[in-house]
This record gives sequence, C-alpha cells and structure tokens, in this order.
Amino acid sequence: MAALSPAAPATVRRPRRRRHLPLWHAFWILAAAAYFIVPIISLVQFSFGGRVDGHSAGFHWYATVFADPNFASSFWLSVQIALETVALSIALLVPTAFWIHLRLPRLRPVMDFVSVLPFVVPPIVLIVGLIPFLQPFTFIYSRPEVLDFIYVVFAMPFLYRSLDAGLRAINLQTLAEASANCGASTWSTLIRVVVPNLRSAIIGGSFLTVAIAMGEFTISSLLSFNTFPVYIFNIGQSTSNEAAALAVISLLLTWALMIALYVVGRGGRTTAQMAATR
Amino acid sequence: MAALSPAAPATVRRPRRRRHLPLWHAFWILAAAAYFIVPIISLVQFSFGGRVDGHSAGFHWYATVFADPNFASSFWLSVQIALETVALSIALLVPTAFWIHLRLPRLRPVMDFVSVLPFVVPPIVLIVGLIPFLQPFTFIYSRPEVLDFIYVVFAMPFLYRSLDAGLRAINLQTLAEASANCGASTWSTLIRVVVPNLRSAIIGGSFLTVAIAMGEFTISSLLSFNTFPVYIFNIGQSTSNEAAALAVISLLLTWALMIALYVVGRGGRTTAQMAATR
Amino acid sequence: MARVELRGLHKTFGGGTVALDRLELDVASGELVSLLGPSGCGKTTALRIVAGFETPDAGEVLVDGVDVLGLPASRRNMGMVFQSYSLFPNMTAKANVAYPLRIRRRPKAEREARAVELLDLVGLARQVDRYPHQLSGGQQQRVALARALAHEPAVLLLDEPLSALDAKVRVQLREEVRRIQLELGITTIYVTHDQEEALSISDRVAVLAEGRVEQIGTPAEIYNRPRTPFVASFVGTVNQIDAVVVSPAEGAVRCGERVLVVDGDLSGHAQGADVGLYLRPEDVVLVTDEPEGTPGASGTSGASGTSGASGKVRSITFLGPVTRVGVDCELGALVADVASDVALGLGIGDPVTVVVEPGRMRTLV
Amino acid sequence: MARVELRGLHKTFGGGTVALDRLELDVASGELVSLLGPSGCGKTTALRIVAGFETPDAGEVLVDGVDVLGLPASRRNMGMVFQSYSLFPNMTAKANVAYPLRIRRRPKAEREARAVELLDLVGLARQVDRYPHQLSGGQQQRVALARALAHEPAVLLLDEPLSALDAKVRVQLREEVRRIQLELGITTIYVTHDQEEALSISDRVAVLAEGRVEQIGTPAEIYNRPRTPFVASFVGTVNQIDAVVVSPAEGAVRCGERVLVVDGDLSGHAQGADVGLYLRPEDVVLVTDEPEGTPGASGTSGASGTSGASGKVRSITFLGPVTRVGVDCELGALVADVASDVALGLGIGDPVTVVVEPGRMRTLV
Repeated sequence: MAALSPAAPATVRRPRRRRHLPLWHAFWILAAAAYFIVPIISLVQFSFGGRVDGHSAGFHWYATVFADPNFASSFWLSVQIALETVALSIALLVPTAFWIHLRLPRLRPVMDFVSVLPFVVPPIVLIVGLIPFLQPFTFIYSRPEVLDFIYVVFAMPFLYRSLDAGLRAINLQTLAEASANCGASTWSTLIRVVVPNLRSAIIGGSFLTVAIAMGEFTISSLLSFNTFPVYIFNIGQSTSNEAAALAVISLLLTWALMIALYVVGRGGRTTAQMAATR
Repeated sequence: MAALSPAAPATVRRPRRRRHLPLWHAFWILAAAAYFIVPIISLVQFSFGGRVDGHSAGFHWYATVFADPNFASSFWLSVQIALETVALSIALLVPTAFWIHLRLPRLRPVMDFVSVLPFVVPPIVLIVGLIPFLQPFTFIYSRPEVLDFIYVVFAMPFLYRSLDAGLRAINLQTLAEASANCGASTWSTLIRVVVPNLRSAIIGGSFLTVAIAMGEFTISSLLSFNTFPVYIFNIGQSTSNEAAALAVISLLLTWALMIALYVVGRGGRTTAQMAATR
Repeated sequence: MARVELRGLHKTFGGGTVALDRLELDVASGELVSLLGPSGCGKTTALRIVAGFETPDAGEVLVDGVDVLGLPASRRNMGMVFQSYSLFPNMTAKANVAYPLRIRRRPKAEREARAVELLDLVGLARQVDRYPHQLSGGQQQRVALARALAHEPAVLLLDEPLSALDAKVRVQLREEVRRIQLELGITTIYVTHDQEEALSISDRVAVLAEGRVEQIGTPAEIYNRPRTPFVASFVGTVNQIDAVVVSPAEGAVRCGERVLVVDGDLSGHAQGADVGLYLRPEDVVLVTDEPEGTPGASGTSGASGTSGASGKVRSITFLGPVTRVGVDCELGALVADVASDVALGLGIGDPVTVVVEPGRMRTLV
Repeated sequence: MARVELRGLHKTFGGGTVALDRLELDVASGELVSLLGPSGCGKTTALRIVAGFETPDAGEVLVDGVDVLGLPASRRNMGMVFQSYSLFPNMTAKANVAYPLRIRRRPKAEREARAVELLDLVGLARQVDRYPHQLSGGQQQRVALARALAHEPAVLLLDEPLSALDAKVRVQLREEVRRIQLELGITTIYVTHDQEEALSISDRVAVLAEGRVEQIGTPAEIYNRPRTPFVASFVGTVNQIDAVVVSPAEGAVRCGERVLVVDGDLSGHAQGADVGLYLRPEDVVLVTDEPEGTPGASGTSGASGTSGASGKVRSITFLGPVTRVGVDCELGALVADVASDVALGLGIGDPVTVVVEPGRMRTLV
C-alpha cells in the first residue's frame, strides 16, 4: 500500500444536505390521488347527481337502493358466502400451514408455488373448463355454496401468505419443541401456542378473504348468482346514478373493514416486535 | 423440588413411530385434483368434443381458433398490454421499494397496507366510479393503453411483495452502507448491488404481472376492449367447444410461463441460501 | 434423580454426514456433564435425541435403565433450555413457567405458586408479569430455565443456553445455572462450544469430535491430561513441539539439540520414534537475559528449570491479568503467558531464555 | 496516514435517548484506538458518524484537520468492516475486493491485481473465486477487511468485526487484523464490547459509557489504573471493597478492623471519608492454614503480605490455567484467581488466609 489518496478534498460544503423528496415519492402521491381519490370523488358526485322530478337528486338514489329488496338479498348472500369461505379457509389452512412449516419445510417452496396458481391460471379459463364439468351435477351447480369452494381457492394465496409470514416471524420450530418438551401434544401446541401468536395473521388474512369473496364479480356472474357485485353491475347497466350510490355504500362497508384491518395490522407489528427481540 | 415424577413409564413401545400422513395433507391432494386437474381434463375433452359434419371433431376447434383473425389480434393486444404493464411496474416499483426499505422503513407498514388496497377495493366499484369520470376524456378512454395504468395498480401488490421479500432477504441496509463506503452513489448501489441480488424477485414478480394482465377479464370487458380473455368469453357464449380449445391454448401458454417461474424460483432459493449464510 | 446412559447412538443425516458415530455416554444421577466440541461435532444432535426431537439410526437412550426412544418428546419428562429464545411471546414470564403444569392440568393455585417460586429461584421475583419482549436476553434465558424445571423433570438438558448473551452476562448466568443445578441436584446434560464454560460449570466434560467422545473426565483431567491432540488444542491454548524419543523408560526426548524429560507415559513409543509434546502457555517461563545479579523477569524460577532455550520476543499481547508473549526459540515458535507486570519489562526483539519445568512438558496419554 | 479528531460530537435519537454526549477523541496517525463499552454506550454511533452513515446534532469530525461531516459516506475515503457480513452475494471474493476500484473506474488489470494481492494479505489467496456463501464466517470477514483496504483509505473503521465468530476464530483473526494494521500503518478505529479484544489489539483503548469517554489510555493503563468504578468493573474482573480513609497522606484506609496501605492518590479524600478499594482476583493470594513448616498454598508470598485476613472457601471454579476461588473473609466476599495446580489442594469450606500485597489494593485515581 504505497501511496494513499488525500483524506478529504479541501473544499467542504458545510450546510447539512437534506435529502430531496425523490421523484417516485412524488409520483406515488399523484398516483394514489389519480387511482383512488379522483374516481371516488367522481363516484360520490355521481351518486348525488342527475335530476328527479325536476329537483336535484340529493339522497334519492340512496333511498332507491335501500328500497330495493334485491339490495338486501344480494348483500346478505355475499356476506353469507364470504363468512363460509373464511371459516372453511381457516379450518383448512391454519393446520396445513402449521404442519408444513413444522414438519415438511421442504414443501414450503411447493406451497409458495401452489399459492400463486390461482393468479396464474386465469379465472376465465378455470370457469370455462368448470362449467361443462359442473353442469351435470345440478345439486351443486345450482346452489350458491359452490362459490364457497371456488373462493377458498382464490382466497387461498392471501390467507396462506399471511399465515406464512406470521409463522416465519415466530421461530416456530423452537416454540413447538419447547412446547413438546413441556409435555404438550402437537394439537395442544397448535391451539395454545401457535394460534394465539398467529392471531393477527389469521385476522388479517381473513379480512382479505372476506374482501375478495365480497368483491368477486366474474365467477359469480358467469355462474349466474345474484351476489352483491353482480347486483351493482346490473344496476349500473340500467341506472348509473343508482349504481354509483351502491358503489359508495359498498366502499363505506369496505372501509370499515380496512380500518379494522389497519388496527389489526398495528397489533401485528407489535407481535413482530416481540419476535424481533429474539 | 421435593419429589420427582418417575422418569419414564415401564412399558415402552419400541417400534419407531412413522408419523401418519395427516388428514389435511390428503385433503390438499384431493383438492388440487378437484380444482385444477378435473376441470382441465374436462376442458381438454371438451376441446376435442362435439361432432362436425358427422365426424368427431378432432383438432377441428383448434383449426377454427387459429383461422380466426380475432384470435391473433386479441392475443397480441393482451401481450402488448402485459409487456407495457410490466415495464411500467418495474420502472416505478424497483426504485420505490429500494428507497422505502433503505431510507423510509417507517413507510413499510403503510406500503404493506397500500399494497392490499387493490384487493380490498373491489374492481367493480373502481370501474363503476372510473367510467363516468373517464368518459369525457375520450383520447384516453378509447385507447387500450388505459388498461396499462389500471393493471399497474392491480399488479402492484404482487410485484411489490415479491420485491419486499427479496429486499428483506439481502440485508439491504448493510449492503448499501458497504457499497457507499466503497465510494458508490445510491444510484450505483441500486444498479450494481441491489438489482443483481433482486434478479429472481423482479423476474418472479414480473411473471405474475404478465399473468394478471393476460388473464384479467372484468375491467377490459367493462371498458369494451377485445383482449384475449374477453375473446375467450365471447367465443364461449357462442361455440363452447371452440372456447374450450382456446382455453387449452391459453393454459399451455400459461404453463410455459409457470415453468419459467418455477425455474426462476429455484434460482431465488439459491439467493435465499446465500442470504441464510449471513 | 435419574441416571442417563447413551448406548451406541448412531445418526447419519441426508447426504451421508455422520452426526453421531456410536456415541457412548454415562451421566450419573445428579451429575452435570458437558458435551463440548466445535460446531458439527454432534453434541446438539445427541442432546436432541435425548430430548426426543431427533431419532437415531441405532442405539439406545436409557433413563434409569429404561429405553425412552419409543416415547415422544412430550412424554419423556425432561426439561430443556434452548439456544435461541424459546419463550412463548403471548404469555408472561409466570404463564410461561406455569405452562408445563397447565398442560398437566394442575390446579391454578398450585401452578401459579410454583411458577412464582421458580422465578424467585432464578432471581426474577419482580418480573413475573413481564412479557418476553420486555425482558433482556439473560432474563429470558432465566425464565426458560425456570420453565424447564417447572414440571420437576428427571433430566435437565441445556443446548448452548448462553451463547447468544454478552460475555459478562454469560459468566454470571453460568454460575447461577451451576448453583441451581447443585441446589436441586438434578441430572444435567449441558451442550456448549465454549471450553471455559464447560470447564467452569461441569462435574465432568465430554469432548466430542466427529460424533464420538474423544475424552471424558473432570475439567482438570481434560485440561491437564488431554488424551488426543484434538482435545489438547481445543481445550485451552497449547504449544505443540515435535520431538524424538530418546529413552522411553526415563521419559527422555530430544527436541532440536536438547534432551528433555517429559511428563507422561512414553512406554508405548519406541526409541527414535517421533512424538508430539505439548506445553501450556502458562507453563512457559521467560527469563530476561540481563546482567548477573538482576533477578530474571520471572523471579525465583530463574535458571532452576531444566531446559533453558534462548530465544527472541516476537509479539506481546496484553490480555489483562496476563500478557501473552510470542517467542521464537530453539524449541520453535512458542507463546508464553506471563503476569502482566512482569511482561512490562519486555519489548519486541528482546532476547529471552525460555525455561520449562520438567513436569510441564507433556506427551499425550 | 491520517489523524482523526472527534470534537464535541453530540447525538440524540428519537425519544430523547442521548447516544453521544459531546464526545471527544483523538486518534493519531497510524494508531489503533478501540472504542470499548457495553451496548448502548454510543460506540457504534460514533463510528457510524465518522463513516458518514449518521449525522451528529453537533460537533465535528476532522481528518487531518479538515471537517468531513459535509461529505457523503461515499466520498469520505474510509474503509469499513461491518459486524454482520456485508459482502455482495452476487460477486466472488475477488469481485468484492475489486468493487471500490471498479467504482473508481480503475483499469481492470490493476483492480484484479490489487484484489488478488489483498486477498493474499488476508490469507485467502486460494479462495479468490469463491462466492460469499461458499466461505466460512471468518473467511467472509477477511474478505470484508480486504475490501475495506482496497481503495487505500485514509482511515480503517471496524464495527465489532469479530462478534459473530466462534471464540477460537475470533482470537486468531484479531491477531491478524492487528498484524495487517501494523504492516500497513493505517489509522484505525475499532469498536468492540469485548474487553479482552480491546486490550489485546489496541494502541489505546477508549472506554465509553453513556455517550462519553470514561477513560482513554494504553491497555495496561486502562486495566491497572482505571479512573472510574465503571471502567474498573467493565474491564476485567474486580473485587470491590468498602473502606474509610484513615490518613490521606500515608494512603492508609480502614477496612473492617484492619488498617491497610493502598496504592493510589488519597489526597482528594478527607479523613473519615468513605472510599472504594478495588482488587483484581489475580492479586488476591490465598494461604492455606496448614501447620508451620508446610509452605502455604501460594508458596513464597506467604505471610510477607501486609494484610492477612482469615476466611473460608465459598466456591471453586476451574477455568483452565487458573481456578477462581470465592472466599468469604473479613474484607467481604472476594474472588481470587490462583494457579490451578495450587487450587487442587482446596475444598469448599476450607479455612484460608487472604493476603494482599500493599501495592495491589487500589483506589480509583
């Protein structure tokens, strides 16, 4: 190491440099505005727009929505399907994810792969394939419960990934061994140790599942069930102001869900902090 | 510690216990069969089914598909939109994710939240809100490029999460500081250190983006663009055998993509192993 | 209390790595035996087989003469403390300690009383209601120890419980682990890669290498009478010197131009055979080559040693109570640990005479 | 080579935690100074400010008299080795080491030659084409050291570079770091929480606590003449004894019923003031209470010490070269480090006499 370059240039800029807000930072603020806020404002305006009997509409379209018996029936159908989907998903996926992480870690990449299948196989392809197959079995095909089983598949990636992240955060192998060492069976470990520490992952994934089951349009439309999104779409074909009012109602319900999700998410971060102390 | 319980019961079962294949393990094999294999078999059968001029159809429906000029035009429209979406997504998200991880880690939970928005706000609601807003701007509304911007938002969670996982795996903070200490600018660090180590995360996320953009039906149908999924749907309304043939072709293309994804995924695991040696 | 015997434990992992090679080990009732070795020597695998988390390919694990390998981990009645923090994050310290009793459906009052009593034993009487993330690393391992003792296990297993902690906390906690182990008289197997930890805490130390016990004995036996070159170099610091046997009967060897009498049995060696000598740094005495009348650097021992080899100081490393001095001399490159105030007079390049008392230069037994 | 000065560095983190409290430090050209302290003492923050990864609230960092705080990290011309492995996983060892030169657009031939030369210097001549995941932890840190030296930095910064490594590798690597640092004569700041590491590697050690330098000096000064109770107890093991000043002029204190003469300046203390004495375990001599004629356990020192306090053995911990003996005596509960062969004669409960030479019992300066 013969010669060293000079330690520091003679001219030194003294003022501390505040880092500039980077370009993409600004872009995302604009994008959020363009993609979420502008459509929503236009939606709200529209839901109060149009003229009814020569007067401005006011809450007219909202009143129309609530007066329509199909509103309640389609809404409750969607809620029922969503809750069934969540219950089925949790019952299947929590033990599966636990078992894979604990005993079959080699299957984890396989599960990662399986869990993207529902994105990669376009729903339209699946349904075009399913319809001719299902049509003969009218006792399933004609009941909305068929959607439960389809939505479980479509929501699987979200719940599984949420559980996967939750399980990675808790040092599962050691906790399970510690629990076994304390005398607990695997089942006992799942119920007393794993599930309490996965609480926020389960709740977070469940909300996503609800949101997906509540919002899915393509499949229920193709299978001709009058779920809530199908109802919105049909109204939109005839009275667009009423559809806008419906969409606003739907958004408010969704936001209530999102706020719950955010609160749970904060709880989740506390768990992550606990995990970080390891 | 007065008395200790006996060390071990006198009767000891000698045969080593092979753990049973758990119930849900078996369930998932059946589920995969029911959800993916059965529809696909039925789809393939159907694509060779029906009778044409009194003969069995054979490859008739495939020939019909390839003869239809709309097949090529809708397919290439989808490919074009998918590639534009990927290019736009990478250009926006790679620097954003890098910057958030490096300098604004407090924004990470916010990004996690933003990245579930596209799932939580049902597309049908967004579109019902967007249509009246977009309609006046015919120069955007009438061009298929409008889908690029919409798909960027819908694909964002997938690419972002893939990048997020990739960035978590590489000890970014230390690598970036080491690179700066070696004299590199932030931009240089991004290009020479971060991107090469995120290669598989970027490629994996991109494939998902392609798959989503290629498979999306609801929005392009509502905005009346003749993309590939819309074309499949329209054919399905008239000739279901031809639609099945189309779906099989679509599946084969998708599988080619999945195999690429799997190979890249293996590359990704190697990176993860490297990270694990830290 | 329980007696633990490991009989011919054999374990091969995927890829053909032999983790355990017919391992034999006896742990007497109430004894603390350390398994000491570098990573990959099989010590953790052995412990995990005893705990029931791994299954051996062959062999037996006997607790009071009964093979427990057929039992699942949850029914082996052993308490284990893990290397990484293993507390349940959703439970307080008290709930963690009470957990083994909750699993055993003991009455709430009983398990709470016992949890408080054990937390008191490990010095955490005031932290009973804290959650794991509110405790320091050392406190978490104390809770883990209390939890491992809650169900009055027959055997206590510790898998490098202190390796994630700071040096000061580590020393303090190992003393407490030993105190509690002696107080309860519980049979204990302690896995560690830290030789000082093993020496300081154990009744006996088993040094493992490549899945076998290289040597087992009291800490002093392991340190003073290592049986293999591996044990000699793994436990403590050692100078290794090549020599040739001159007279097996008298224990005389030739080393360079010198003939030395060594400690240890040379009867297994023929005259003229090569033999390795070893010498602890604290047994190397340095005498500064000063004018007559001035006492040598090491004072009294001076020229009375049998083998004065002249050499030169190569390096001086201050370690606190002692200073490690590297010396190049006729015997080779040696390191000597001398009291720091003695070493103050030395500088690099100084001529010194290396003196070793006859009994200190040893061959492997 | 460069001179580094830290002037009044002040840094407060969110939540009001004071990380650095007007820290002052001078590092001479070619010197290796360790920053030693417990976690949270600000040592890493100070290093990161010098490197340019943190910005202080106030103060200056001068390199050869020029304040570098206005420069981004990438333009400060410093080489840093990080605690966690920081090699670029997508590059071979050689490419990692050549990276700083690639950034500086040096010709390919030059940077390859330099990378190979540096890898040779750190003892990895045969691993140049390995990827980080193919290297052991110790080898990775060697490559990181080579990379930190590649662009001939003015200052070398090391942030606990050995803390993730095994004990044996740690000792070996710290010797090599010191050898290379001396060979290149590069100004170096070395952050560590391991007191033995700091003592063994440094020209000077700065002991930090709560964002300030408690004491700075050579390793021997820090160990033998600690200025605060914190330094005395953080560096090495220490017995602390409460006493009352009898005569400040003569350095006499009363401790229990005894009057002792201590080393250190008592002129700042009034007669009758409370004073803390400290005593290293290796300076406590134990004499077994055997019949006259038999030499005491510690041989010659015997009854010649000034303060023979009778006591009882409380604990015996074998540490290898020395055995740590806990003794309850009139001076309080003390620990003594005695040569292990001497300690062999001791048992728990044995009566012993504690002898301390006058110069060994010190007050804080």
